[in-house]
Amino acid sequence: MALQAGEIHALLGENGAGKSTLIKIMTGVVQPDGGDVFVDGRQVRVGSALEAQALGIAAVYQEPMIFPDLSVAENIFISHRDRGRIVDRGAMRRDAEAVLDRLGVRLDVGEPARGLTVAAQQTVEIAKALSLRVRVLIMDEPTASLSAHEVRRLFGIVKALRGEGVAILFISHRMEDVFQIADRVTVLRDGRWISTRPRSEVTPASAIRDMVGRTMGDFFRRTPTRPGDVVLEVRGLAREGVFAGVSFTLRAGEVLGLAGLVGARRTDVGLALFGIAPADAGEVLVDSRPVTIRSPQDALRVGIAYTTEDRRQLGLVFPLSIAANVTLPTLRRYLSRFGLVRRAAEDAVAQGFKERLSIRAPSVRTAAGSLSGGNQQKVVLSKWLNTRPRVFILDEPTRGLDVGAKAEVHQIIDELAHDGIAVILISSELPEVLAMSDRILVMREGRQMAVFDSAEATQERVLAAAMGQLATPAVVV
Amino acid sequence: GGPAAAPSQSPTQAAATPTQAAATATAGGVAKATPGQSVKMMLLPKFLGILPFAQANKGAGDAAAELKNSTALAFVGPTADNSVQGQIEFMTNAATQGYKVVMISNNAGDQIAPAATAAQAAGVKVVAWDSPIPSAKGENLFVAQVDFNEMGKVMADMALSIMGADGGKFAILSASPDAANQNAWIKALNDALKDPKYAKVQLVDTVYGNDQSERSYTQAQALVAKYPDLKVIMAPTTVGIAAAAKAMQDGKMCDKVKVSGLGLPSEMVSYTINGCAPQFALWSFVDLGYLTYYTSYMLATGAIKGTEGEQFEAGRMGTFKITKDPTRSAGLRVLMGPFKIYDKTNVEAEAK
Amino acid sequence: MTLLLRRVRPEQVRELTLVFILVAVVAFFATQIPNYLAWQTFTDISTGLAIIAVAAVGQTLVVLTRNIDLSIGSVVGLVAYFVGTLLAGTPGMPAPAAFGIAIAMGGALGAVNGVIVAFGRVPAVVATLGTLAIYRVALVELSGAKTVTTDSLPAWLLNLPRMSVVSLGQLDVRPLVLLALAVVIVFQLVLSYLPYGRRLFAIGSNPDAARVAGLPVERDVFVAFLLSGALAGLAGFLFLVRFGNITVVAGQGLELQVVAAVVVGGVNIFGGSGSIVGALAGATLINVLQQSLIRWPAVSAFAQDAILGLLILLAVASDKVILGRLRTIWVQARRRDEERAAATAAEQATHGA
Amino acid sequence: MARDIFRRLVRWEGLLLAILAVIVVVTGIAVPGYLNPQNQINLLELSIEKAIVVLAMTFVIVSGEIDLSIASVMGLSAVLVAWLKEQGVPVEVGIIAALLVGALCGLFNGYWVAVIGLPSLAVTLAGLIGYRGAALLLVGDRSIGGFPEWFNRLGQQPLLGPFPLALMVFAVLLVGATVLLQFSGFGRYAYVVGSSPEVARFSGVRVRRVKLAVFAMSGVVSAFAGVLLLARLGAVRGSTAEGFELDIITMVLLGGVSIFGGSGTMAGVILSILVVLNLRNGLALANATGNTQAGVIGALLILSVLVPNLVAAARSRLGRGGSAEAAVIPKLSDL
Ligand SMILES: Nc1ncnc2c1ncn2[C@@H]1O[C@H](COP(=O)(O)OP(=O)(O)OP(=O)(O)O)[C@@H](O)[C@H]1O
Ligand SMILES: Nc1ncnc2c1ncn2[C@@H]1O[C@H](COP(=O)(O)OP(=O)(O)OP(=O)(O)O)[C@@H](O)[C@H]1O
Ligand SMILES: [Mg+2]
Ligand SMILES: [Mg+2]
Repeated sequence: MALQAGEIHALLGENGAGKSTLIKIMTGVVQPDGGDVFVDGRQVRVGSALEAQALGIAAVYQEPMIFPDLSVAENIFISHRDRGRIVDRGAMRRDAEAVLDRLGVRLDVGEPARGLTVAAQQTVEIAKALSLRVRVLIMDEPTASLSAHEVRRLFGIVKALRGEGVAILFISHRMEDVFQIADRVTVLRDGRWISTRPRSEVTPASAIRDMVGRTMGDFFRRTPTRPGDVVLEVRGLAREGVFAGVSFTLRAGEVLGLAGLVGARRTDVGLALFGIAPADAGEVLVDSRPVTIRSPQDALRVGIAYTTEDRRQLGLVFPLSIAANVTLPTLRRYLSRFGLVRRAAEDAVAQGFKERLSIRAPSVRTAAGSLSGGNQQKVVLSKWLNTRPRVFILDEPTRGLDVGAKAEVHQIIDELAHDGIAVILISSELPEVLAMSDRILVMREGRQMAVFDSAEATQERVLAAAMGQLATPAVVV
Repeated sequence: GGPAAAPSQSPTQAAATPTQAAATATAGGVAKATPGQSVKMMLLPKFLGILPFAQANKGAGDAAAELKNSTALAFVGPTADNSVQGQIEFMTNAATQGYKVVMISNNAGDQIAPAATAAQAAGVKVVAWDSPIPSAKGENLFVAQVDFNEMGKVMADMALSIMGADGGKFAILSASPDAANQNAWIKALNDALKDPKYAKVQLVDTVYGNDQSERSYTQAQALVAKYPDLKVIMAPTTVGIAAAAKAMQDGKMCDKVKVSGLGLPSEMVSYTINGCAPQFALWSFVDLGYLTYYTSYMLATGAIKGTEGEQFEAGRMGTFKITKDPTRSAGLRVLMGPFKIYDKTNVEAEAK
Repeated sequence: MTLLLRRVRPEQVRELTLVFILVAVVAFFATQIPNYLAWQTFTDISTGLAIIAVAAVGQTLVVLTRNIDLSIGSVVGLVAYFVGTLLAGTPGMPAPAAFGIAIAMGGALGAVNGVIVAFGRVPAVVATLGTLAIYRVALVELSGAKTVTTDSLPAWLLNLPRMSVVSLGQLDVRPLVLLALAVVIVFQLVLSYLPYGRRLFAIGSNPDAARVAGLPVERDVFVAFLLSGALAGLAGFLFLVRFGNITVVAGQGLELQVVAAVVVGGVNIFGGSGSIVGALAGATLINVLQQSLIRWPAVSAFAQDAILGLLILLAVASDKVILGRLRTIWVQARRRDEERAAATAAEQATHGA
Repeated sequence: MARDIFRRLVRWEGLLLAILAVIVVVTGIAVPGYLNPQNQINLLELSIEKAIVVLAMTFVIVSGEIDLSIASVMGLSAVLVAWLKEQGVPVEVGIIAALLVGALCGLFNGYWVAVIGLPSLAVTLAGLIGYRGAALLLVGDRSIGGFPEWFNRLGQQPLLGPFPLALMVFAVLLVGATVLLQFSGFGRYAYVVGSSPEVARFSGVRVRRVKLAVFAMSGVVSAFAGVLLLARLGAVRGSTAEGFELDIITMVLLGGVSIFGGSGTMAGVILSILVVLNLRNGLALANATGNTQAGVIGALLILSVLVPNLVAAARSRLGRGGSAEAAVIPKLSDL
């Protein structure tokens, strides 16, 4: 595979195809077993991340590699060697703000990175790479956590860099990204090179065929369901300084999409309903009965489940087996009279999910951490499905999943609706929200801007609401 | 009375049957040791690495050479921070290892008693020195450096002589709260102070420095802060007295507060000369080691039985008698004595 | 106000809460202990504190990288003994040489830890628990039961703790205290303003990310251990100066005091956050509590430890509570500030139109 | 990764087993009396209380915390029984009181750690000082002995065959602790909480409760061990069991339990107990001083991790597969 100066090169492949591994080799994080790397025609051995930097290679990794205790500005500049012997905090702040500004992101650069959302972490990572004077920029799914607005800004910068002669390698599972920006497209499958073609010669269908080795249908569509009774009613939900005035009702078998730009506080609404960061005002009714949710245990008791957007930090216990992860919230069910874990029952349940959701893993005793992203996400879904929730809040459930896996998750969501479960789908991928939801609630800066029926929702209207350009903003707070 | 004369035997045979071991009774019922027998003996200090115990080992070594014991003396001990537990372990292992005698400077109080009793049951003689087993359970004999009651009087005397006839306040800086010998001495001091002679000598406080320089130093400082009219700090521990003297010297308080107690001349010489610690006392640890070894050897070879009233000759140190220990409710004692009081006149010679 | 709120965060001034607690503690004991607020008390406490503080600086560097150095107590004892013996043997040795040897020897012992941890990839607890024992054994074997005694030491060394560098009325500032203060300031500056200092935070905060970011993780961790050892060596020198009599137990248990100081001072034991000044504040707090309790006539020698334990706990807990409260106040104030700014901006916009 | 972890565990425990075998064989040949059954019982009996507390400490460390106050709780419980006896309370009642106080001490620690969120190192360091202080408050400079004959006999005489009570108690607790950690729901929670408290919280695990339970258990077990120690020693002082914490933590860590929580097995811990005790005993029988013993154990602690790491590094340099990552305890972040 060759990467030319001044080109944007897209790298495609299924989850686990080896894309991330490939770029880790290129940046010296992982050592190859064989093969060579050439820079400017000279063979090089990238022995460490430091050597990669010296060669002008910078990367944005798929899993944000942030330093939670350092401030945003320090995160951006920690590995810079060109900033003198003494740290000039003032200059660092200004420079950091400038870089983030280019990305169109406003973050408090003095705040420790600890509290950032995954999206914000990702932008910090991108800022870090941009701030280095690079010749090769590698980005592993930089858009996974971004909403349409930020994606546009990012692509603007990427194009500008291309103009400056930087070679850009770009990994994404979003086809529209690829066709919007890539000059050439390379496909990997099972760790093997399959093809490299100019974009003009690639169609989505052909790319997918190369990736999965077979043809696949179109973007998933919901099958119609008949909504049942109201399961969840939320009135004027608020958490001081975070969000306010969130009200909606949700029926059994209905999918409510939560749309908004990054930082619109959709996650916080989910966390409030799940009791992690309880709301301090407003009412929540489940089956028309008011409930107080102050802890995840409370939420589980009334049948609310929540899958986190931060799969890596909060989703799974990586060293534990798939089975142990699946039964974690419901472990009590798998205990014998003496409090011992009934491994057989546990395995059986996990095996059931493994088959139902086609989780690709050697066995249910495999450690969850060793699975690919898509399969990890399926384990997370299994874990919460096993609690048999009435209301299922899915926060960015398809982030980082390949087309196939994504379709499978969409399929699962559809089945959930058919099973009479009320689903709240938080997603930054607008087409996904539009395709999957019965109704769409749009948020902006902690306020509920609008609720659309799927019939009346269009990309433009939702985006307008999310950016506060709706004619009649519902001012709350 | 002395034991009956035994036929002469070769050393190895003697070791095999120590109860019938050769011992030469002499006139007047003073037992004498038969040199040249092989007895496996362990000298077990509180812990290794400090001078007094090394001196005791030297004395024991001298005795071993004199007695021509063909089995080398083992000088083993625990680490300072594992002293109690470690001593119990060594005591327990002694029988397995085939020791005939364990000579222990007991740091474990009565907690060593079960292990010592078990060792005795397995045929090991337990001889305490420096610090006894308070209940005397599991102990054959205690070789006391000095009379513990005497110790109280000596400390009271030193306090009085430093403070002068007007008397005044003094405080004790001890080792740890549960060091058996220190506690016995402090008790003896309290008893001694009841004598009208010491009416003007007032003991105001007892604090603990845990035999650590750091803690002893700060405790001494605190005593001065707590009792502005304090005249003497009495530290019956070699670590404590040196630390206290240094604290007073660093605080430029030597003319106000004097330090006294038990100290090693080599450590105290400069403080004695400059008046920070005009007087202190100690005995010879070399002699203590020597006597302990001699006693233990004779006990193990059957030259003495370790019963009350027995007399024996301990090489260069002369004749000793086994008596009831008047400072404990039970137990037998061999009293070494006496004290040596050090001051300007004699400290330099001793320190060398 | 806006600028202040933007620039200064509660976490950045967290040491102030400890200072506040310290003041409260001192005020309390001042009512309990006669003559407590005397310069003598200050001199007594500050000199003892100097040793702990210097060692705590080194420990902070190591703890920031998500490691720990438990061998400190043994290093202090070993260096104090070794330098003491050296000085006793060669009385003519100049002071700077002795000082330098102490630091070098400590550094060498620290480097051993550093090699084992950074390059040998042995967990720091395991490595330094091991060297804690090994260094102590080395001391016992080396000493052959001889102690370093004051009268074998040169006069300049013995006079050092009595000297006062600055004398303001009754206030004597001892050289040991100044030295410790200098160490604290220098290393606080290193942490705040040198790339190396910032890297220590990064490494402790996320070691994997540090490696991916191309930071020289192994080298930096090694240097942290080396510095910790060197500072422990310096502490050993101070120990020798202060106590003069060095036995095999010298410095035993110091590591626990130092770790306590660091933890109470708000340095995260799992790395990534904390400050030298905080560690100093922690050390001061614990020391003041200890020293005050043994001066408090109302408390017997046997009750002191029970109270000390409780007070340390309360200090740590109040620190946490105060800090949490400050954070809430800060967040609220900042939010109000931003709203006001937004309102002003909106107003200007309408006026402009 | 799963295979890695598995391999790592197998290797770790295998390594300990190999070390143990070497110690037993070498000492057995070189040191007379070592293989003597009574000696084997002695070597266990001499540290049996520590070994018991090691079991509880394993739970604490697996769940990501540390308890430095254990030795002080042991001392306090022993002192309490003695003090109550002095006040005329029967020893049986005193033991129950001591266990209760142990549980309270543990819950007290747990409260500040789990509910208030203070670092366990700071809290239990305060406990280390404070509980010891409480013991001193009760006995001061005295030593209390003179316990009823039955009590002393339980501690000092064999109960069944050559085995004293404490040894049998240990055997039972060992089985119990292994089952609890490795096969029960509670053990699962301990791992999860230690491995990733945030994931646990997001999964509806009552993290606080688990931590409280672990600390309470540590307190009760320590108190119980304190009582056993009292029975074995027959007398108690303010300093009883002082300094045990370091030995106990050493044994847990040598057993392969990560100080950052979430990993380690009871099997490794048991092997580590055996390694340490046999080594100590063998050295002691060979007339090694306490210092030598400490030094050898310190060196063993380091070498047992260092050597496999070096071997792995050398092997990966030779390119014979197996990266340096596969080393026994590989990453800095794992420490
Ligand atoms: N830590 C690990 N241990 C074992 N196998 C791993 C590990 N990380 C990745 N793998 C495996 O290596 C292969 C390549 O993974 P890689 O992360 O490069 O995939 P990817 O193409 O980036 O996938 P995705 O689109 O999900 O990011 C996969 O089969 C994955 O399961
Ligand atoms: N304007 C802001 N200033 C500071 N922090 C913010 C801001 N917006 C968002 N955040 C961070 O994001 C979190 C809330 O965003 P939330 O995750 O609810 O939004 P979201 O719409 O789900 O965004 P995302 O798509 O990034 O998850 C907060 O906890 C905060 O850390
Ligand atoms: Mg990837
Ligand atoms: Mg979100």
